[in-house]
Amino acid sequence: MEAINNLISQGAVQDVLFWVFAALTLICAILVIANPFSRSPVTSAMFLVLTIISMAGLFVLLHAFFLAAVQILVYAGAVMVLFLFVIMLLDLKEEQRRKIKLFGLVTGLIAVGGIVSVFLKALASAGNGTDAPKLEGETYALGKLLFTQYTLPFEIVSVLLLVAMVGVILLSKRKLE
Amino acid sequence: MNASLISLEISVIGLGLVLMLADLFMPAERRKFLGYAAIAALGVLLLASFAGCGSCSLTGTAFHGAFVNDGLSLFFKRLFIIAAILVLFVAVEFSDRLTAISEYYSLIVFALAGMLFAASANDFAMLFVSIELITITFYVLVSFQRNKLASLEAGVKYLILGALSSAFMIFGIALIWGTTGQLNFTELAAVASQFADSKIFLLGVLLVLVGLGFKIAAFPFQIWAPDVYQGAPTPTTAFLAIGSKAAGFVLLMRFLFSAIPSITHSHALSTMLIIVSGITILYGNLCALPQRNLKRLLAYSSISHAGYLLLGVAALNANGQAAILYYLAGYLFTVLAAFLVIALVLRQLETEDVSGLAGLNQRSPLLAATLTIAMVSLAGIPPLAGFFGKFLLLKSVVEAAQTTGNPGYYCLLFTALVGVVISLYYYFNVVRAIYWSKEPKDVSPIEMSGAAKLTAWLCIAGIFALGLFPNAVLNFALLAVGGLK
Amino acid sequence: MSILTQIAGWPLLAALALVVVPRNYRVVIRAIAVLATFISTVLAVKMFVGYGCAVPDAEGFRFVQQIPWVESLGISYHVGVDGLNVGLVLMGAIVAFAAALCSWEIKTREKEFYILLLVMSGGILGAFASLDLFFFYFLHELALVPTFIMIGVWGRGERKNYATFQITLYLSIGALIALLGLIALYVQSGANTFDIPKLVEHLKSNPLETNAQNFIFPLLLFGFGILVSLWPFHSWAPLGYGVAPSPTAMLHAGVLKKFGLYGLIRVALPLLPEAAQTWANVIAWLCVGNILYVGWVAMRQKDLNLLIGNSSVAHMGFIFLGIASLNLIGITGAVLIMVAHGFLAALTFALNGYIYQQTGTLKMSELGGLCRKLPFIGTALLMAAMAGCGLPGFANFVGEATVFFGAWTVFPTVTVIALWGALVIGGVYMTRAIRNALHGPLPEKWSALVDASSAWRKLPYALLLLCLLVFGFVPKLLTEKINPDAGKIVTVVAAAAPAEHALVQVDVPTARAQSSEIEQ
Amino acid sequence: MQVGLHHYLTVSILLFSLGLLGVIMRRNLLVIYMSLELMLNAANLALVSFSRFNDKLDGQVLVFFIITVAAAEVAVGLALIVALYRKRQSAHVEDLTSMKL
Amino acid sequence: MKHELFPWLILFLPLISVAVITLFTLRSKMVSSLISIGAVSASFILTVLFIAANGFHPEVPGDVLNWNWLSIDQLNVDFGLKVDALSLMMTLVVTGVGGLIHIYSYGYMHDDRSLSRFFAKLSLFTFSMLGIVLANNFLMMFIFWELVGISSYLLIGFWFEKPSAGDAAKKAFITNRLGDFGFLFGILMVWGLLHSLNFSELQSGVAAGTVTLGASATIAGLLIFCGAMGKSAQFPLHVWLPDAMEGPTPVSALIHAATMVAAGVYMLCRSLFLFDHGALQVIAYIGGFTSLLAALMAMQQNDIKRIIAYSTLSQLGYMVMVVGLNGPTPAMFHLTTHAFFKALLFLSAGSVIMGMHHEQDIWQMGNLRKKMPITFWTFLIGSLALCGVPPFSGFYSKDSILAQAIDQHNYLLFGIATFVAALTTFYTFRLFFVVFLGKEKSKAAAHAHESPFVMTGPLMVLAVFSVIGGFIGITNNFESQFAHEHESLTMMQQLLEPFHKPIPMCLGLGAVAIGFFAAMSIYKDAETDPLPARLGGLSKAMANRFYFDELYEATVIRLHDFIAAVFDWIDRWILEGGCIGLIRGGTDFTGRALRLMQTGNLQTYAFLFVLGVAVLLYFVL
Repeated sequence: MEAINNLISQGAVQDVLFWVFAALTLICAILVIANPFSRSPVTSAMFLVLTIISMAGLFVLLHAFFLAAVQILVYAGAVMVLFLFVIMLLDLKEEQRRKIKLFGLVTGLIAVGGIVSVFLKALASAGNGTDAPKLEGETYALGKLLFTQYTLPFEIVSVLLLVAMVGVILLSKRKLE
Repeated sequence: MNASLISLEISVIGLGLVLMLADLFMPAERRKFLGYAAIAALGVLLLASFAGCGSCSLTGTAFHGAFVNDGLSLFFKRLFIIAAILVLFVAVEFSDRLTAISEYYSLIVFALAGMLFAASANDFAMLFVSIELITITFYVLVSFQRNKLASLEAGVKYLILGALSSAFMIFGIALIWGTTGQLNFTELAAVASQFADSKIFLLGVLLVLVGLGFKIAAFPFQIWAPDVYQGAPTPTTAFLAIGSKAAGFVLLMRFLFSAIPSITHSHALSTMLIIVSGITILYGNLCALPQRNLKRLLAYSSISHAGYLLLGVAALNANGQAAILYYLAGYLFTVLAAFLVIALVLRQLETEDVSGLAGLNQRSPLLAATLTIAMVSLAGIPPLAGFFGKFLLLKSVVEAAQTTGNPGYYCLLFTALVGVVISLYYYFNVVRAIYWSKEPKDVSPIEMSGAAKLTAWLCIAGIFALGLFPNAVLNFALLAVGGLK
Repeated sequence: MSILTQIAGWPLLAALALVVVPRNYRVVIRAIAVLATFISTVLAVKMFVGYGCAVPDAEGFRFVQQIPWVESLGISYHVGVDGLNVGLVLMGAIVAFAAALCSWEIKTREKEFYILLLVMSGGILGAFASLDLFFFYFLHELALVPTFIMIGVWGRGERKNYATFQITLYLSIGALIALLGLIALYVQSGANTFDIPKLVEHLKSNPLETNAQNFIFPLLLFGFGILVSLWPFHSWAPLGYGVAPSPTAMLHAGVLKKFGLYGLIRVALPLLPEAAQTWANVIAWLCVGNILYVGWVAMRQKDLNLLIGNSSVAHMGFIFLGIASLNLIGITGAVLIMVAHGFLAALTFALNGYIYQQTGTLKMSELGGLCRKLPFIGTALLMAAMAGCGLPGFANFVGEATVFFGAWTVFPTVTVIALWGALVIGGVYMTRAIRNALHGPLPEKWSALVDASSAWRKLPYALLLLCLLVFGFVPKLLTEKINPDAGKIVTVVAAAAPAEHALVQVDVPTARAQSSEIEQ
Repeated sequence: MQVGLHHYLTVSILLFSLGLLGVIMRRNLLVIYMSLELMLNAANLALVSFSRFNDKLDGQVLVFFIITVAAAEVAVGLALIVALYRKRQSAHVEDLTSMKL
Repeated sequence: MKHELFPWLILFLPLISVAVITLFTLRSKMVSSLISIGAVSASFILTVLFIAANGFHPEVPGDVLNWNWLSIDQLNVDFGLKVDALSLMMTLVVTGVGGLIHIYSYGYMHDDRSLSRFFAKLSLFTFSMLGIVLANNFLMMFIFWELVGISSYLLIGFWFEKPSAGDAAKKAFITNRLGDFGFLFGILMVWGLLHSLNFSELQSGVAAGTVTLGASATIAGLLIFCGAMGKSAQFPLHVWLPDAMEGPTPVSALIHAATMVAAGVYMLCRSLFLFDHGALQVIAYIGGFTSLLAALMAMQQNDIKRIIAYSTLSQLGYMVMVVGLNGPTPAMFHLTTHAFFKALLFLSAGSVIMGMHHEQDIWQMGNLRKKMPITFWTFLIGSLALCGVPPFSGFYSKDSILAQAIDQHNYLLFGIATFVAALTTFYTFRLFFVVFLGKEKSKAAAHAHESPFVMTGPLMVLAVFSVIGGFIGITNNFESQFAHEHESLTMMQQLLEPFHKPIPMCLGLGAVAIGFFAAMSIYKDAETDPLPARLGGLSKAMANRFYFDELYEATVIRLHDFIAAVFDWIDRWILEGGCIGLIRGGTDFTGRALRLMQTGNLQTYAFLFVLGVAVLLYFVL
């Protein structure tokens, strides 16, 4: 028990958990975009849910508990349900395996690879990045910040949601007058 | 906290809500006239802003520095309001092709609110949310003609690419904030120079520029513009061409010259700006050359104009920034004049081919003159607004060339000239189509409502005024960019 | 209001007035256009005659008017004339009047045509009268754009589109390069003013660095050069004039084209004197291309308009040569030719237009013997052709001879080549043209041609011929005015002469003496 | 090895690039849209980890905004896709090429 | 000085008549011709009055009524007249002979519908010619020089509907222009070195040694001579003169015999002070060669006017030669007498042509002595004068030329000149025999008729001067101009002047005799020309003018045309087609190619977007 506590305090468990969640996130993400077994959007959506949940795990590891909750509630809960609804609504058949254009694939990989390599190089050049984590995710502090310094963006987002709402109604109503 | 600074924005949002509510109480056939109410309200706001009454034209910062009201934001806010007014005029003319017209008006007003916030945004959170407000509103506005496949297709294209650019931008913001720990532009400016060597920071800057480049349709992020311009309802296209672009520019200028001026003036970034500007000009003009679809032509021309505007950014001096402002003001009237004509003329036509303009000078001399003046101004010919704007932009680049001695500026100047020459060709093709087509199919006169006539005259007056009496606007623009570095 | 504002303003006002005239009131439209240009002409003559009596301002300009326009950039509406442009304004007004008179040959969309013609005339006159770099350019552009439209719409022949394309391309590029040069000049001077006299004063005391001068000068040289069809950027000119409706060709070839040359003299030389010294050689040798090369090309032409167009390009060479000589005689000569060639080009294109209007062709193989059926037009064309190959009695000769004398001291070789071009090559192609078009037997099909019969029809040609003769007989009318002001420019240029340009320096004391004499 | 900022960022970058790959490789609009969500999430992850290691909360506020905006965007986007599907009976990008050149 | 306005009136009266005719009286042939004739006659009378009042040496030798025409820096050009013996004599010739030709023209051209135009041009020519004569500086002279060129062009091409006339006019103009090129070149050179154009200033300067042409003197001289070469049709620019006979005959008489072609000689005499020994040598040899060449060509021509034209060439060669031998007086003397007799010959030929109803081939004529007695006599007088038979005027002037050659010890040129004298007699009498004697060779000849008095009158006047021109004091005036010391000779002394130098006289007369007898033996009764059979190829070469036209055609003209073609090609295909076409095509192509990016496919768009980001990142980082 003490050993476990030790491990926890030294962060070993977190480290292990990090690796687990990170691997889970990435693997699920890969399965979202390229599932060798199914090309159905439903599968993609399901794996996206998994990705999001594992990310929530990462958030927890980063002590962002509130955001982890939001992540699961909003993303995995609301957004993904929306996705699934739409998929079902559209009654999408499994996507036909159209011929993958090799040229497109290769150039796409090169482009993305290029971007990733630039990102990673930039990251590598930025020192070792082994500072100890400091911040404790306090929901209270977060809320205070949100409603003091960031009131205005917050309000704008509310307008944005209104607009989105109107937009969705306009776009999906069967008949408009 | 100086919350009264945002009274203009609040009024605009309120207006949007009122419009939406009024819809409920208006009979369907009268709803189109809600547009005039919106115009009137915006007109009042504009006057208030000019008259300085209330707190519409106060300067200062609010919300912990996230919101700033200065000359620059004031200039752009007025520009946006004028744009919205004119777009609303066009929208009223276009109303017979739109269902749910009052929602359309209110969405325009909400987009305007987003733009107003963008004009005042002074931190990344504001930048992000205001851009998103504009963008998401535009998703809806673009795909508003639900019964038209092109409109929906344009909407989807704008949606996917817009989201993609948002993703890049937000990642960039994350990196910038991660390295510097600052979200506020003013505070960032104080520390930015320390991070000049940080690759992550530079990466973040570039990714933010990707997002902004998308908004202004600069190469290589211009790819969406033609399809979206073509598919969207004409008033939306007009608002995209001026409002969205101008919002992109005000944010770009804030970001480059207020948040990270020390980085902007570095060699790598300034060279990039030069190259992007040059290629954008060339790309837009070259692609427009064989184009026959009028809206698509204007899309390409809009890309090239983004390039010209970037000249002022690339020049990295106050005159260049002022020139951008001036140019946008001229561009506002010009583009709206063009889209007004398109909205009115191509009403019956399925295609938007240039040939649809045949015989326009007989069908409606005023519209013919309006479009001609718009094209001539876009081509940059005196005595219209476009000429003086281009003159100012070129002048600023020459200044930059002579103060820095960077040979890239000379190449850029040359490129800009080549672009202008190419553009003459397709603009005059349009003019030729108006006056000198072989046999016009349709010679029925075009009825213009009084409001449409008023709009046309307003645009013409604006184009001429900016070309002939540039003094006041130019001084204002110079004053407005005083805070930028 | 200065008389210059009126001269340029009447056509523009008339253009505005025409907008509201219904298009089927053809006589009214035509009358307004003719009347407006006529008023301009009368005013211009009045100004020319009253030039000597008018009181010059501190910088030596007369009939000055200045209204600030954009203070922050130092742009103001500033018009005025001195010896260099007084002749050009007069010439421009007369040619505009003649062009308006000749426009009867336009039968379609007359309203638009006259509006464009008037805008063009007003723009040209304004550009020449302008003493502010910005307006100078601005008004030129204002005149240039109608040219494109007129050629594109009312042009003739199957190469119309191509020619319009080419002329638009070339002239816009030229104008833009020149604009770049002007902006660079403005920026580099640091005087924060577009006012030419002020810039001259400013740069006299703080001349630009040699590097800057040597960078800006070519911009102006080639920008303006393209506008003037400097070899090898000339190919637009014959082609464009070949298809242009004759009033447009008259105004463009006659007047608007001189803008570039005037710009070089007015702006490039006094403001960039050192670079002018350096680049004079280049100009001199490029003008060989104009005179010799284009002259030879003209010899091959089968179409009368193309031939005249090429000869017009060749004539530009003499003006460039005069400018390149950088001495009082040469520059005076250059200005003289500018005025003379304005009348001449207008005359030839007007006559070609008449013939084309009558015959529907200008292919010399199809013409012939026209002197018989068209004695007036034929004689006028013959005289114009002769003026074109430098016959004394016409103003062109005076200018060309003066240029030769001026250039001889500086560029003897080029002068000899130019002599050859003027006397021999010019003679060859002009006599060929006369032989093929006017002499020889009259083909059957032209037996129904009608000569210009009424006084109205004859007036433009007679007027232009008269001007050519007057200035040919009494060149002093112009030279007396040009001399002092050209002297100022020469003095400025010579003062900046590097030591190795000894040849140019020879003229310095005399030029100074001349100008001081006149000042007394 | 202690797990630090770089590890999180690496994950974030990889996630971002996977999203990117999805956007340019997949042809189903919905899947493309999901890939975009992946990219946004990558940004969120970066922000949260920066927030943790820089000892500043602003990043988390930003994440909050991003999630909200993303939700709104998804709503509008899906509505749009649905509308399009009704019109075109397809959610496939290759069927959306009525406007080109 | 008295009558100082006279020279101005003399000069401008013809111009005024041009203006009046073109502006007002084109419709009326009668009025126009009267105005023109009146103007030139008035000029003549004024000249005579002026001379009567002031003598040949006005007290002020300088320039009359100088009006500053152009003054820029060191370029000062006055419109001023130089009135001295040289110019006054020349004015007399121009207005006198010219007046007679004007009158003659009225008869000759009576039926032409463009008579007014003809007289206008004739007056214009007179004005220009007087301008050359009276000009007091080089540029003025050049101006009138050019004007003479253009009026000659107009007159040669008077019957412009005839293609040959148009071509001849063109040729004359361009050939003259070649000479003018050299002339102006030379003027520039002189001005560049001496900074003056005024004859008096230059002459006094050169004489005083204050200014000098230095090393460039020969070149400058020769360049100025180029002008004379063109106007006076000296080899190698002689080709235009024979073709110029396409013009009406009075024109040939006026321009191509009496006045215009003499302008070159006059100009040489006027600017003689500029020439150094080297230049003069060249001039002399060119003159000599021209006279020989032209005489040879004349031998085998069959066109009556062309024969006279070649003889003109030959005589001009004489004059130029003797100027080159530093003998301006003999040159001007010959010029004057030549003006009389050559105008006489041309006008007589014109009378013949008119009598023959515009037939010009001498082998279609014959036995005209009976039909046209007056013309016969005047032509005979002209021929004798031309050949230099004493006491006709030509004898004296030709003799003075031969004597000058001897004086200068240039025996080669003397030999040539003597030989040419023989040739001259030969071809002159060939012409005379074939045309006026023998049998009628065609019906036209049988029906020929004498011309009206308006034509024969001037013939008779000219005939008188051709006879007496040698001893009425013409040389005196020129002597006084050119020689520093001279004595005025009485008429008797003048009559006997040649006998002071018997060698040239005897040799000259011998040559004439040989030529005459040769012509008589061959052509007395010839029906066709027997000479081609005897001379073979040489005859053909002579008849074809030694193929100079063909040579020029093959070289100069071809070369110009070739260069023009090349440049035209470059202009059309490289500058216009190549550069512009390439730019245009390239732009258009690039536009179309770039547009292909817009596939409409969202996936491509996304890919391009990402690619753009990648490139951007790589570029900056």
